[in-house]
Amino acid sequence: SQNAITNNKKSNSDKLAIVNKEVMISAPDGLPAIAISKLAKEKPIIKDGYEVTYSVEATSESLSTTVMKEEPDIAIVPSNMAAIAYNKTSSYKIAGTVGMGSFYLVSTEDINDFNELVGKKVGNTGKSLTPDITVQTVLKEKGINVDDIDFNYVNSASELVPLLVTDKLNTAFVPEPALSALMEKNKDIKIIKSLNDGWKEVANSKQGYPQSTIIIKSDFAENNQEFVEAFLGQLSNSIDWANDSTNNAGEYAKEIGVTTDPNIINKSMERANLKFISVKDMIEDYNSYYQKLYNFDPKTVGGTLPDEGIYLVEE
Amino acid sequence: MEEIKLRIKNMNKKYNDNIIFDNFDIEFDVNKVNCIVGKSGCGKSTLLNIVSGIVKNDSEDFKTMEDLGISYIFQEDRLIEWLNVEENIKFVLDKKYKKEVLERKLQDYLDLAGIIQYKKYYPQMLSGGIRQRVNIVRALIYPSKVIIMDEPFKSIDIKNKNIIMEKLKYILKKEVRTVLFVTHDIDEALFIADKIYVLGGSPVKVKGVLDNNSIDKNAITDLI
Amino acid sequence: MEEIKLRIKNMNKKYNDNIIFDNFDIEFDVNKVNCIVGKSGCGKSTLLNIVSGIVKNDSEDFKTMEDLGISYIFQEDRLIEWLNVEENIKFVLDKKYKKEVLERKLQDYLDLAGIIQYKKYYPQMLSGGIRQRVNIVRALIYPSKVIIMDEPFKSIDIKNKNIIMEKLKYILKKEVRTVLFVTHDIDEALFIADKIYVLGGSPVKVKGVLDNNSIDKNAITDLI
Amino acid sequence: MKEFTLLKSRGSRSDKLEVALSCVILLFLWQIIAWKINNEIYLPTIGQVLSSILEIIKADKFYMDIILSIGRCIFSFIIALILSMIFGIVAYLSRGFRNFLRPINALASSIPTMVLVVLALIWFDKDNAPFIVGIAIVFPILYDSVLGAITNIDKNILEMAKLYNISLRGKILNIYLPAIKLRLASILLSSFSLALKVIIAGEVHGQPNYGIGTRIQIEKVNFNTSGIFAWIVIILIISVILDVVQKVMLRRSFIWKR
Amino acid sequence: MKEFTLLKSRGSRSDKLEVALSCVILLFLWQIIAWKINNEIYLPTIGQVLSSILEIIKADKFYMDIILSIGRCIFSFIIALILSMIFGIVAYLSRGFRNFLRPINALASSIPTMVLVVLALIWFDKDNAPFIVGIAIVFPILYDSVLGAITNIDKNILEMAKLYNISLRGKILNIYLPAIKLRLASILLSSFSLALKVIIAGEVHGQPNYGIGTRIQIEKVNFNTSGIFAWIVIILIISVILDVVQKVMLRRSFIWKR
Ligand SMILES: Nc1ncnc2c1ncn2[C@@H]1O[C@H](COP(=O)(O)OP(=O)(O)OP(=O)(O)O)[C@@H](O)[C@H]1O
Ligand SMILES: Nc1ncnc2c1ncn2[C@@H]1O[C@H](COP(=O)(O)OP(=O)(O)OP(=O)(O)O)[C@@H](O)[C@H]1O
Ligand SMILES: [Mg+2]
Ligand SMILES: [Mg+2]
Repeated sequence: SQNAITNNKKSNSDKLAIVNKEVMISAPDGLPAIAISKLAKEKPIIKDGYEVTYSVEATSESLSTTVMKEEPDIAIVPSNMAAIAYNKTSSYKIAGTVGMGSFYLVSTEDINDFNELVGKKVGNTGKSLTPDITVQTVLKEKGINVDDIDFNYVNSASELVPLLVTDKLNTAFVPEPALSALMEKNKDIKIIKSLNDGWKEVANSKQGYPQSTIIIKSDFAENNQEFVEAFLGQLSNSIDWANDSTNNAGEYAKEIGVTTDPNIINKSMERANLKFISVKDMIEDYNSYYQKLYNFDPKTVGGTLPDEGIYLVEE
Repeated sequence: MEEIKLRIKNMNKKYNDNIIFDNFDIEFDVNKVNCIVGKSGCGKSTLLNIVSGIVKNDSEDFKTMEDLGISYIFQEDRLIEWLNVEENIKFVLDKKYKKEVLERKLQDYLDLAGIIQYKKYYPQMLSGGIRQRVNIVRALIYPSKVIIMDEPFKSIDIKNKNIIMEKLKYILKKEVRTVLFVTHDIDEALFIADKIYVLGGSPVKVKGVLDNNSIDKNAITDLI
Repeated sequence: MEEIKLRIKNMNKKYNDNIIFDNFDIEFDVNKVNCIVGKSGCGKSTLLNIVSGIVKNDSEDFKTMEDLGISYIFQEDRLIEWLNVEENIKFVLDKKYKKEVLERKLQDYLDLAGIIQYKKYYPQMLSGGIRQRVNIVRALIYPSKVIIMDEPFKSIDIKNKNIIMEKLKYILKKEVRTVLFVTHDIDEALFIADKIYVLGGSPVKVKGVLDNNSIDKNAITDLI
Repeated sequence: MKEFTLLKSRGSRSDKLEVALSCVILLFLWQIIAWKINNEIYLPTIGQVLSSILEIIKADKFYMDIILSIGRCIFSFIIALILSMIFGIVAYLSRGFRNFLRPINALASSIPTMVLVVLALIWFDKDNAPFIVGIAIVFPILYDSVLGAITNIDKNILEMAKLYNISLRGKILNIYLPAIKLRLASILLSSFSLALKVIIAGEVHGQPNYGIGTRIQIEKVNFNTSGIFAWIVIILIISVILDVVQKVMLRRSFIWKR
Repeated sequence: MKEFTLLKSRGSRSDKLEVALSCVILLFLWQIIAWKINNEIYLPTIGQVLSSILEIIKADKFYMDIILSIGRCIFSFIIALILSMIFGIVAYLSRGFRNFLRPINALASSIPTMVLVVLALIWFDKDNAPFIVGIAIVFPILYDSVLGAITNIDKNILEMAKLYNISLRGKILNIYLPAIKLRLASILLSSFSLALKVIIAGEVHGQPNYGIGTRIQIEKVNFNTSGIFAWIVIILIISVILDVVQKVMLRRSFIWKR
């Protein structure tokens, strides 16, 4: 290919050096990073001639910043960020889903379903952001008046958990892996419902809602189709491995820079809902997910509904 | 009351290694005007500061006159820049007089000092002599048994000075107060003093005490 | 040079509504000691400040003497608290002298003023008279055509004052400088002045100009 | 009266002109650079930001957000101010108290904001958390200033006050408070801005129902750069308004200055 | 020499005793309350925190984290300090420049920290972001102080300097800088702590490879309250050490004070 030629030219002076094509792959700390932990740790050769760098970004904000600066070639991002990136940079496309919804309604109280939340104080993260929108959508579609629920928001799960541990809150929507940590610290916490299951019911979806999405730079995908295919295959394997070997996932994740305690990670895998689904099987789900986000606040998908061009499918 | 003495004994004071007073003794006449003269830097202000309790002396068993109530005309004027003339004076009076008495007194003294028109001025808007006169009025109006004056009349023209000195004499006759008066102007001293103390040397000692009747200007000048 | 006059014409200055100078005229003798006396608060310091360019006057076409090079003995000592005596003086000299000359001059002047032992003291550690003498030394050592003195000898004892005045006369004979000298002490004025200007009134006017030969103390006192 | 204000220039007509000119130049530069970069993510154009501002202002919650944030800010700033004055004066008067406060103050000024937010969320409730955080961050700076101001009061004046047996109340009213006021005036604006900033940070973490921080977080997470800039402009305008209010209130304090 | 220091009490033996006593009392209170509450998440006991500290210190990255954070902090603080002095002096000398700076300064002091972090991450890279943020937060406070310090210099002294034709350099060295130093001394500690705090906040968001903020975030994510407390204690110790260093450096500056 083109690059190979330039590489050869360069290496005239140093005949032994084989300059590989560099690929940058980013994922945020947390579940998405766990999804790639086997790949990032073992660094298997995906395809000859490619040198892959994995980076774990500590916050989803620093990740989205790098995506917006178009630094990584491949990234795992929150699904709405995929739409924002598509709308704002028009250079990333969705290649597949890495994980479905992993939020759960938990409580120390004796409740069994969403409708019992009415009149209660319920903790949640990120007012008007995707988890909140998902919760509100599910509740609304189930005919629950969300105004009757006293939502208490904090910025992230790391602020929510202490409130639940110290009984400042009894009920909340908590994502994995924070949920496992929470259950370690407060044994009274019970899982009431999975938000993903709730979504399945209200959106008529088989899988639930896509929580994390893998996006690839469109020109990179075009020029390196074989690599991309191989990589997605490996990623799928890596996710399966993480789901199966729950005893090692934590250690692997720790070594690539995931900050969550390895034991907690191991415990969380059961509810983490990590699974790789190719985008062609998810188009409907994305469309309806984006539509619901858009209805709530267009900003959450970058101002406009993304068109079909966002999906990386071969014509 | 006439014969009581204000006795200062065994006073010691040094700054770092600079010994100012070494077992210094002095006696002032109570209810008289005691004038202190001496070379610049010899320790006059320090003496006044120790006597009034502002500066700590190094002796153990030394008693200051703090409790008597002291008015002090400082060598620098020590006015508070953000208070105007009136406030600067009222500031020290803090319920010492009834409101009407205070207003009348204030009026009288400012008038006497010739600065009544500057009542609402802030210190930075005043000339050196006017500031000094505020300093004087503040001390005179403050009810006290002892008035300490450290070069009170500097920067004041001769006419105003004479008026104030006359008034001072008059007040002192009425209100019996003990005065310690430092000056470099021998004429001033001769005019107002009952007794004149000449300080000098290092560490400083009393070089001479002169009664006003028996004083001659040149004698003092020589002593200094 | 002897006959040149420093002419100030049509000077105006008011603070808010308080008119200090209204079309004020005065002439000083160049290279002579011009003494200014007058009531406290009449405007002497303001006159000096305007002449030296520190305070802006309200007239359009008024020229200050700034460019001649001015030494100013301020009424307040204006020492910089965080510089010691030596630094306070050197601070204004900023390359005016070669290093050795400067050191020798500094030594001479401090010695003359009797404050050589305070060379390394910070201002807050000095008595009022010593601070004032630093102020004087700073002005005398600064090379200038005009020396402005606003009550330079206050807080200084008579002996030191006489020494400094003698020296000043001697310097002025050697170094021909124009002196503007404000004082409230008529004796001082008589001792050092070539001419005495009496200011007074409001707005202030020159009430009289007297030649030193023809002066009598009481006459001046009356004029003030 | 020009001669009696803090900075001679304050409030004069040509000043306002110059400030306005500076704003225009900056806006101009901004627009040019934005055009050059031509990437909304790095730097939106003025037009984009203006339309974001309009959008934000039109939202019905806007006034509540603004009022509650400013309210928290003013409230916590005033409490920090009062506390710092009281503590500062007491610390000045009593060496024991000053020493006792030292470790506490060192602690208060070392705890990183986000840690403080989390702890405040745990210890207090989430509506008070931003408020507590605001106090904890601003207090040490004001306290240091107050103590510094009192410590630097001319010793001569204090000796004079002592000699004339001025009551503590008289000293506080006529000496300490004016000296503190004089000193604080110079850092009031910047420490108030700091309080606003910290309150907003607290809101980002604590996510109260109404508050600028809550709204900024939404723009931030959705990577809406022009929305972020719009909020910066709004906060800037608030700061400027509060600054003017402060100056009007302070102007009278400095008539004694020449 | 006791009489010539800034606060008469500084450094005296009984002071140290009192401060130590205060520490002991506070630690004691802490422990009692921790026992009462008996919930590690609210308030860990001293023992728990100590063992967390040991754990943190033993980690091999510890020194790198500390050194890099402090390095960033000192570096950004010094740059902010130098900038504020230069800008403050120039702003004092030139009214035009002062007015020109006003909007910029208002801007710098209004941008909320997290917004600034995000912008810094967009415009610069993540290793420099905390650093930029530190400067942007501390600068306005120092600048205001510097300008306030110069503005409050005794006008008499400045007239004197003008009359004796002192060069600008002479004025800066002998008048402006000492006045600034005197003023800044009182807020140096608290603004330095602020810088440290802000740098850590920047690190939490920007997540450089080494840095205290990076590590605190880990404790936070794992809800390890005793780890968080351990870091607070470590930061506190750092502050105290830096404070002592500063005082030693400053002590010489105030020998002229009585
Ligand atoms: N900044 C100012 N604002 C308002 N009035 C002022 C200001 N400076 C001086 N004055 C007034 O101007 C007048 C003249 O002051 P000036 O200092 O010249 O007096 P002076 O003759 O030097 O008196 P003295 O002998 O007491 O020093 C005074 O009445 C004073 O109150
Ligand atoms: N804080 C201080 N530290 C060191 N030395 C000091 C301090 N205060 C005063 N002195 C020294 O004490 C001596 C006496 O000072 P004092 O002010 O008593 O003199 P004085 O007789 O009042 O002189 P003057 O007539 O000039 O006012 C001076 O030599 C002075 O330098
Ligand atoms: Mg004296
Ligand atoms: Mg005068």
